[in-house]
Amino acid sequence: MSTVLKKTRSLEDTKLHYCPGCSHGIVHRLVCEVIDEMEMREQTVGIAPVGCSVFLDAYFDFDIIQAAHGRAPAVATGVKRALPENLVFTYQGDGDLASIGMSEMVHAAARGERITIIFINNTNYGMTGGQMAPTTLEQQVTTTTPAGRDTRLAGFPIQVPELLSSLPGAVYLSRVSAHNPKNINKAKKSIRKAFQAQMDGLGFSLVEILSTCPTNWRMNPVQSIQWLEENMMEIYPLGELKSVEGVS
Amino acid sequence: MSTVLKKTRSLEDTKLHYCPGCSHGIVHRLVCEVIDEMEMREQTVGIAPVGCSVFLDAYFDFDIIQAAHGRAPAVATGVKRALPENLVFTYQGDGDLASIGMSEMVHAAARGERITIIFINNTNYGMTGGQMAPTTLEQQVTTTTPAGRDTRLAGFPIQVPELLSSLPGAVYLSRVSAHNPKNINKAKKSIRKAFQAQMDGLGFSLVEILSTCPTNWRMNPVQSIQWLEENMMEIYPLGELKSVEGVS
Amino acid sequence: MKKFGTTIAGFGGQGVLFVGQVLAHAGMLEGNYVSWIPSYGVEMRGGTAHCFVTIAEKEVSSPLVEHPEGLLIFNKPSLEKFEPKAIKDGFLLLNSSLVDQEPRRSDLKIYKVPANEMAAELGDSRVFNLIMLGAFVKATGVVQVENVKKALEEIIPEKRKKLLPLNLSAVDKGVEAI
Amino acid sequence: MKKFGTTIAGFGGQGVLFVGQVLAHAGMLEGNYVSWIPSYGVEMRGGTAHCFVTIAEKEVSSPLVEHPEGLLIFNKPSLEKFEPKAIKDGFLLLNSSLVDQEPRRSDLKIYKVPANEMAAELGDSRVFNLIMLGAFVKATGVVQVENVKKALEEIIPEKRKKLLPLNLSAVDKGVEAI
Amino acid sequence: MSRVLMKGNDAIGAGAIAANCRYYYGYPITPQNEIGEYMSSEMPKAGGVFIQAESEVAAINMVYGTSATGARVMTSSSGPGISLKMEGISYIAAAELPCVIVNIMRGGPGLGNIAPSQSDYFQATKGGGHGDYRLIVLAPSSVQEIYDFTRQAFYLADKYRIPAIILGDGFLGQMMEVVELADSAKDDEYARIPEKPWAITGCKGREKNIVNTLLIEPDTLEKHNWKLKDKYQQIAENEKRADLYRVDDAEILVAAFGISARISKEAVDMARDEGIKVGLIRPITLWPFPDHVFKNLDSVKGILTVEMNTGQMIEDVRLSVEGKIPVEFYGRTGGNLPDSTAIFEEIKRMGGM
Amino acid sequence: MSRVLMKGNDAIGAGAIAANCRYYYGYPITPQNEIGEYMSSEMPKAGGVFIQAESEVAAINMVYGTSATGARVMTSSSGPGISLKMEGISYIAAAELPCVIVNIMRGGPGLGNIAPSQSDYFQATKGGGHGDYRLIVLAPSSVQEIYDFTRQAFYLADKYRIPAIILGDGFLGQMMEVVELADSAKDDEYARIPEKPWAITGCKGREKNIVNTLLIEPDTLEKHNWKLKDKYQQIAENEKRADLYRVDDAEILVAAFGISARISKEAVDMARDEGIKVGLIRPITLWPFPDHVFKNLDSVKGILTVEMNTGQMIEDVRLSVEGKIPVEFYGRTGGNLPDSTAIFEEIKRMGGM
Amino acid sequence: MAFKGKVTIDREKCKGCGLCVEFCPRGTLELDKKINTQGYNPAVVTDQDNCNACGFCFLVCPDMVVEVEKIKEGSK
Amino acid sequence: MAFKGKVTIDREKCKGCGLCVEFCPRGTLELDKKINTQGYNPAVVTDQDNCNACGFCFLVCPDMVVEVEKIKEGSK
Ligand SMILES: Cc1ncc(C[n+]2csc(CCOP(=O)(O)OP(=O)(O)O)c2C)c(N)n1
Ligand SMILES: Cc1ncc(C[n+]2csc(CCOP(=O)(O)OP(=O)(O)O)c2C)c(N)n1
Ligand code: SF4
Ligand code: SF4
Ligand code: SF4
Ligand code: SF4
Ligand code: SF4
Ligand code: SF4
Ligand SMILES: [Mg+2]
Ligand SMILES: [Mg+2]
Repeated sequence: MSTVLKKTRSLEDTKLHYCPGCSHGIVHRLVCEVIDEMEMREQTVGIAPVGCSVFLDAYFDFDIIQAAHGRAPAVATGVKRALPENLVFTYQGDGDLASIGMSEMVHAAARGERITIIFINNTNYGMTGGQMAPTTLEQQVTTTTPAGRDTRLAGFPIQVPELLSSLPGAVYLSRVSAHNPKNINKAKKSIRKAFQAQMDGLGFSLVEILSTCPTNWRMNPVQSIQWLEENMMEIYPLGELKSVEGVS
Repeated sequence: MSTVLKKTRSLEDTKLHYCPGCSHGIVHRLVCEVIDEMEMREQTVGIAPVGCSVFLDAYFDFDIIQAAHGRAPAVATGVKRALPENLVFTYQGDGDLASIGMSEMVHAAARGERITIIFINNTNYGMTGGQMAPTTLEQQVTTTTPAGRDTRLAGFPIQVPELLSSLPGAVYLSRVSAHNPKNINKAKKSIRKAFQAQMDGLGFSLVEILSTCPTNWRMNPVQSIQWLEENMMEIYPLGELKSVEGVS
Repeated sequence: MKKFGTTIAGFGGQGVLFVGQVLAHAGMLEGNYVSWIPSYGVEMRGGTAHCFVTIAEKEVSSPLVEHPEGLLIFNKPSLEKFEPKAIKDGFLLLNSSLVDQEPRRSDLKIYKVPANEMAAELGDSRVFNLIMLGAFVKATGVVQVENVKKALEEIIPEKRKKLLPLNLSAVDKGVEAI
Repeated sequence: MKKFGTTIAGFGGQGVLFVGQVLAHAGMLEGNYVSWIPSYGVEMRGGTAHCFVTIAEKEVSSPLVEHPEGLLIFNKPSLEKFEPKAIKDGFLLLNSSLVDQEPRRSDLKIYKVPANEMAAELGDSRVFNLIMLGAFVKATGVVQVENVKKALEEIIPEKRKKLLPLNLSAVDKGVEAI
Repeated sequence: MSRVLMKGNDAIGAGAIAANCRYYYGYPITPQNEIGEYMSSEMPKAGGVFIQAESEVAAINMVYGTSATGARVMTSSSGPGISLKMEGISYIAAAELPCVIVNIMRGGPGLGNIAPSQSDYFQATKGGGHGDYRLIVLAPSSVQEIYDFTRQAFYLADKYRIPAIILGDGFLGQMMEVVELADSAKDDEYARIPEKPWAITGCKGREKNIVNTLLIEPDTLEKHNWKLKDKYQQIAENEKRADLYRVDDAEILVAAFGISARISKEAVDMARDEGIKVGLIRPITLWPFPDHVFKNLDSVKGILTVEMNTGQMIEDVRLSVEGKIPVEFYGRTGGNLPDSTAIFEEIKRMGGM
Repeated sequence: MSRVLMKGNDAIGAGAIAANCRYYYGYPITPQNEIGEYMSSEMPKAGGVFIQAESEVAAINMVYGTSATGARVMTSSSGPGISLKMEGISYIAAAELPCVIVNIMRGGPGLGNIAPSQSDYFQATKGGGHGDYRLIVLAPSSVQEIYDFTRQAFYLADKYRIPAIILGDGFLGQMMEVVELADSAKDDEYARIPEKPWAITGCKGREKNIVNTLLIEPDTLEKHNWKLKDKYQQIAENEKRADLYRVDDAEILVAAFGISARISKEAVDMARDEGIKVGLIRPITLWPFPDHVFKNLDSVKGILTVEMNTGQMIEDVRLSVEGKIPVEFYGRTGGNLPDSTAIFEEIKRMGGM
Repeated sequence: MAFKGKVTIDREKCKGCGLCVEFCPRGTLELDKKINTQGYNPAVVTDQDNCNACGFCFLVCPDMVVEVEKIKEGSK
Repeated sequence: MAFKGKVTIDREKCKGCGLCVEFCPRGTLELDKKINTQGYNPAVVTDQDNCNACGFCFLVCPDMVVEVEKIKEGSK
């Protein structure tokens, strides 16, 4: 007997457009594996952001809506209210979610909207060429912080689950990482919990995934992994920041 | 010798358009008294919101900019960066600040923008006729929650200072109340602290002021005071939620 | 009557808009075109309120009543504001309980009703506005009194139906006052 | 030469855009109108990159070079994509280190330069692109070699000036290869 | 059919529910607050959803989401709020999603005031958002029409997969008039929701559906743009509407929409009473603009456009007459209404009287 | 003067700094990211402020704030981001605050793509936001003009207290050309910032200043609307600009702006080479539209409007010629450029050849 | 050391909200039966001598129509 | 009980990011010297027999171009 680790049903068999070593692909796989394990493919609606993951519809084999930049949580709200039985999630980058989409995110959480946000924190705007994101680290060089992020002028990194934690509508908030096998496995478990919390009608859930962007970090993929470990983890500690009773 | 309690310099001598018993007038006075005590009238720029307090320019005798609904923190940012030596504050209602203006508020705080937000929480949209605000209490009846706010559909009240507390750029966050003499005096002290934190260059400061809206609460002013005490204070506990070192 | 425009004005909280609605509803019951429009927005806050009601045989063009055939005045500031606008020989009905001032114009058909006192007699000071309406309708004949009553029956929501008799007698009391 | 359009194409990271910029700069130094435009946006991501450079006596109309006079091809996919677009009898310069395929067209003036190997000889594999440029300029005569060098001097930022000699010899090496 | 006295804003809500709209997302703004308030109490009764969105931006994007699922959905706002929806509207138009958007116009620009206005004509008809797109724009001039046009707007939106705008003004929203309600609305043609095989519902038993507006290849996007253009052409052919009043022998025409047209009508009657041959053209669809009714007006010597702005629809009138008839303008702004006497004077002047 | 090879987007930044703009607020969006990136490194060197705003909405409102203080300030974006700024732009226009807004147009509607386009013409010229207002709209067609027009835009914005838009496209933003920089810019007429007694600076030594767009009384707002209209009229009288090329004896005219005009120029030359009497009108100010150059064209038999959209400027051309000359359209969209040969063919066809 | 207070209320601008009446510790104020021109029943001072100049009426008045003159009385 | 693994890498789709190489605990993979048509140096299996079917290469591959067949070996 032999088992095969391979593409799960919900993943399209097509070449990804992401740069070599980019974490997006890994997270795509995790999301689809969870959906298939939950046997939810045919009831799932994914909302794509504007960002490097704008092409979700090409990679996921279930219904997808591409949303305006930052507005995925509002779009998801419109979908979930019309299709309360479906699994509705958004997949958003740090620019999309925490910069332009701040209001839609906070209010979806405040409403306890039964949706899940998969949040890719790669500390910059990948798609547009590596500008500062709200999650850019202090002193990090980006194309719009050429001398490193100066917190006095450009502000401090935003910790998203921490920000949302005071909202009763948010029932599951976690931070995981996609940079090595152990953490990838943990990330998958967390995504499953978040989806389950939604389907159990508990409220809003969000999983932040620390990710690499080798291209704009101007490092190779292996260096990127190290940089993530050495620099991001301190500011973005992993763990389940909030998990109310009933989340399993 | 005799002292006279009367209108302070920065207040215009004109009739206020607010409803009888509305807290806006009290807070106007406190803000002006603090400014005059700090001798900052000629260096102050106030940003008016859209809301019942949209007419600030008629009541305050210093430079005023009227901002688009919810955008006062962004306008204040534009002013403060150009006039770093001036005292720049916004005066915003709960709809303006915590609903449509969520993103501008959070990001001004995240940037540690050296501005102060005076935040009037009266649990509804006063100006437009008493609709639900993000701060409307559970089960509270408003014109858009005619059966009382159902948190499952309309979400939970947002506690603003709590929401912002994880942001390092926010250095002073407090909640006070304008419903009786003792608390009014405390409110004034808190406003002073917030302004001082700004002028000391420490970062972003915000003072939430629990306020009444007798008209839309459909109570008389005295009943309103009681309702505030009995219902709002539990969800919106008073105190200094955050006051970093250096705030005085 | 081809077209009759009424301005109803008073303090916020005096039920000015409601009275206008009853009048318009009565007009509808008589098969006429009607329009009703309130003063809306910030000016409502605490201050004064007014509304315009037009009842006409043809479709009403503008709902604004710039030169009213009839004025239904609940307080002093409203008298000052609207008296000059009435058409020549128009109707003016005053709540003399709150308006101690004399109208300036001599061409108008003027009626004074001490509505607050009369309402007190009915045991509920709030219905003074329907007393005014009853008197106004009687004085102007813009609609039938019966239809005002029918309008009230149709407008007042189920849960407040027990107030209907009081409201109807307020209308009657107004009618009698003319 | 009234107008000479060049398409430069290769993998992202091969310095395609930079080479185009040097060429355009050289054109400017000769007092010509020049335009340079990159492929921009998502397609850059990991995949291929290209840019268009036009050098002309009059103002360039569209910066797009739909039918290039010259092709500067850094890799195989680019050969496939752009070879058909060249004008009749145009120039085609290939990096034979990465393109093992033969061009299909017989009308083109074809030059092959094993640029990667030659760069390795210079001790820095990254300068293969300037070797290509040197060869291209020599082959086409679109600008003077001297002005390519002058362009490099002006473009390379102060803090990387120490790489200038290497870059200049890469150009020379390319020139020699023709 | 039942006849009721109803506020324009309430009639919008009633019309939407009668058209089987079951989702409403909006953010309060005067002079259209009653729409949301009506929906907050009536939607739950109808088994529908009301959300007071956190902003107009969120509201229009919720509309995008719900429309993508195939359900009928509406939002409403006024001036500043409509401006905030521009990006979302461009997306909805691009994705060819049907929905109804209500703009109860108030005075602008900026915060302006809450009095009635018609100064968002350009925004609605020429596309206030980015890119080439069009919206069906219906301009009611009475509370009855507000009710009827709202129902029709849902029908047209679904028919062409396009957002439809109801362009009213503060007075139409605030005033009460008599409305005949379509009691049997549930079964009429406006209430019937067509099949939507493209809808996002979860891919059970079918290939996945995609709603997307990113067309990264210029050729693909160009194709989409021309396809949209064709659709707009088709709508222009089928759906232009205008109301003509006493135009048959007219030598002077007044062109006006919405509440301005009502007032103009009175002026036309006044002028007719004095023997002036004048008529009224009232465009009902502002887009597609009923240019056809401005053709072959051989007896007409002049057109007076009456608007509550500083001159917007006049451009479409001028484009329609192609220089053949002089077009003049009478406008009031800032919340002031045109005055029938003033219009009458203009007509007299143009008639050389 | 120094001649440099420069990207269009960088030239905007350089032009702004040369015009003494010291505040830039923007949010990244392709194809104009280089503007923000340029500003992030150059503004600090010039003692100015760069903020990457959290959104386009925040950016335009920061602009409002800084402009109110009297300083020169700029923002830039493309399609979707510009749509999000509509409310803010309406406020800035209402408050009569000067500023410069750059739109490097990309394919739309919706997310569209990042390729060049001219499909935001209506939005820029007719007012994409609510209320009656106008913006000065400058359409450069080369990197040199981008640099020059940016400087002029600040001058005009201050002169008339009005927002000015630079309407470019993805290619103009991305391409490099030779630019002559005004080295002595600091002292030239474009760099000089006029006195602004209305500015918000703290009321030291004077009465308070107020920046406000709420004019609650209809009469007050109406007065303001007509005042704005007068100002727009004045701008229309003074500032219309167009570039004419070989029009003197022309029987056919091509009308095109921006990059389309460059390509059209090539087609005009091709046609002239074949003896066809054709010329090019290139509007430089899209608002105020240079309608005067379309008057008295007695020898002209037809006009071909060439745009990278499905037909927008053509309306202004048609309004200008008032039916006297037939106006035709050739358009490409979705990021595709007009093709000079195709334009040439159209010209030939119109010339009856 | 105690104070005496002299309280002035702008009758026409007062909105009769009653907050001053509610918070006056000495029962010095009440709402008038007669309305002012705005239609409100304004606050009036009924017992000036009873006022201890605590300033509460000034503090809670949302319309800033109260002035309190604080007059040192000397210790009784 | 141990496993053996059979690892297949889609050479043409691989982007040569090297993550699989980095995380393979058995040194079973390396990047090829020759580029694929995309221009990347793809990962190749150098020592199939050495693979323990841990699946790390599958887990970390962002491009899902790795398949791992897990073959039960029986206890050694
Ligand atoms: C309204 C609007 N503003 C800006 C953009 C441009 N834009 C596209 S993606 C992006 C940022 C993407 O960054 P992030 O969300 O972090 O995703 P990543 O690419 O890093 O995965 C921006 C600013 C846009 N498309 N729409
Ligand atoms: C963009 C926009 N949306 C909506 C409005 C309408 N509006 C005016 S004030 C207001 C809410 C005011 O409530 P709040 O901020 O709580 O202030 P309050 O009146 O209660 O003091 C709203 C929704 C507007 N002016 N602009
Ligand atoms: S730019 Fe960054 S986030 Fe985007 S695909 Fe490349 S590595 Fe991934
Ligand atoms: S509506 Fe409420 S908040 Fe507004 S003035 Fe009246 S009481 Fe105050
Ligand atoms: S000062 Fe104090 S005691 Fe005197 S009237 Fe005011 S509240 Fe009463
Ligand atoms: S608190 Fe002020 S407004 Fe209220 S009753 Fe007293 S004096 Fe009048
Ligand atoms: S399965 Fe494990 S041991 Fe085998 S190649 Fe992959 S990472 Fe290496
Ligand atoms: S992880 Fe995947 S893409 Fe990266 S080198 Fe290995 S097989 Fe190739
Ligand atoms: Mg990112
Ligand atoms: Mg409020």
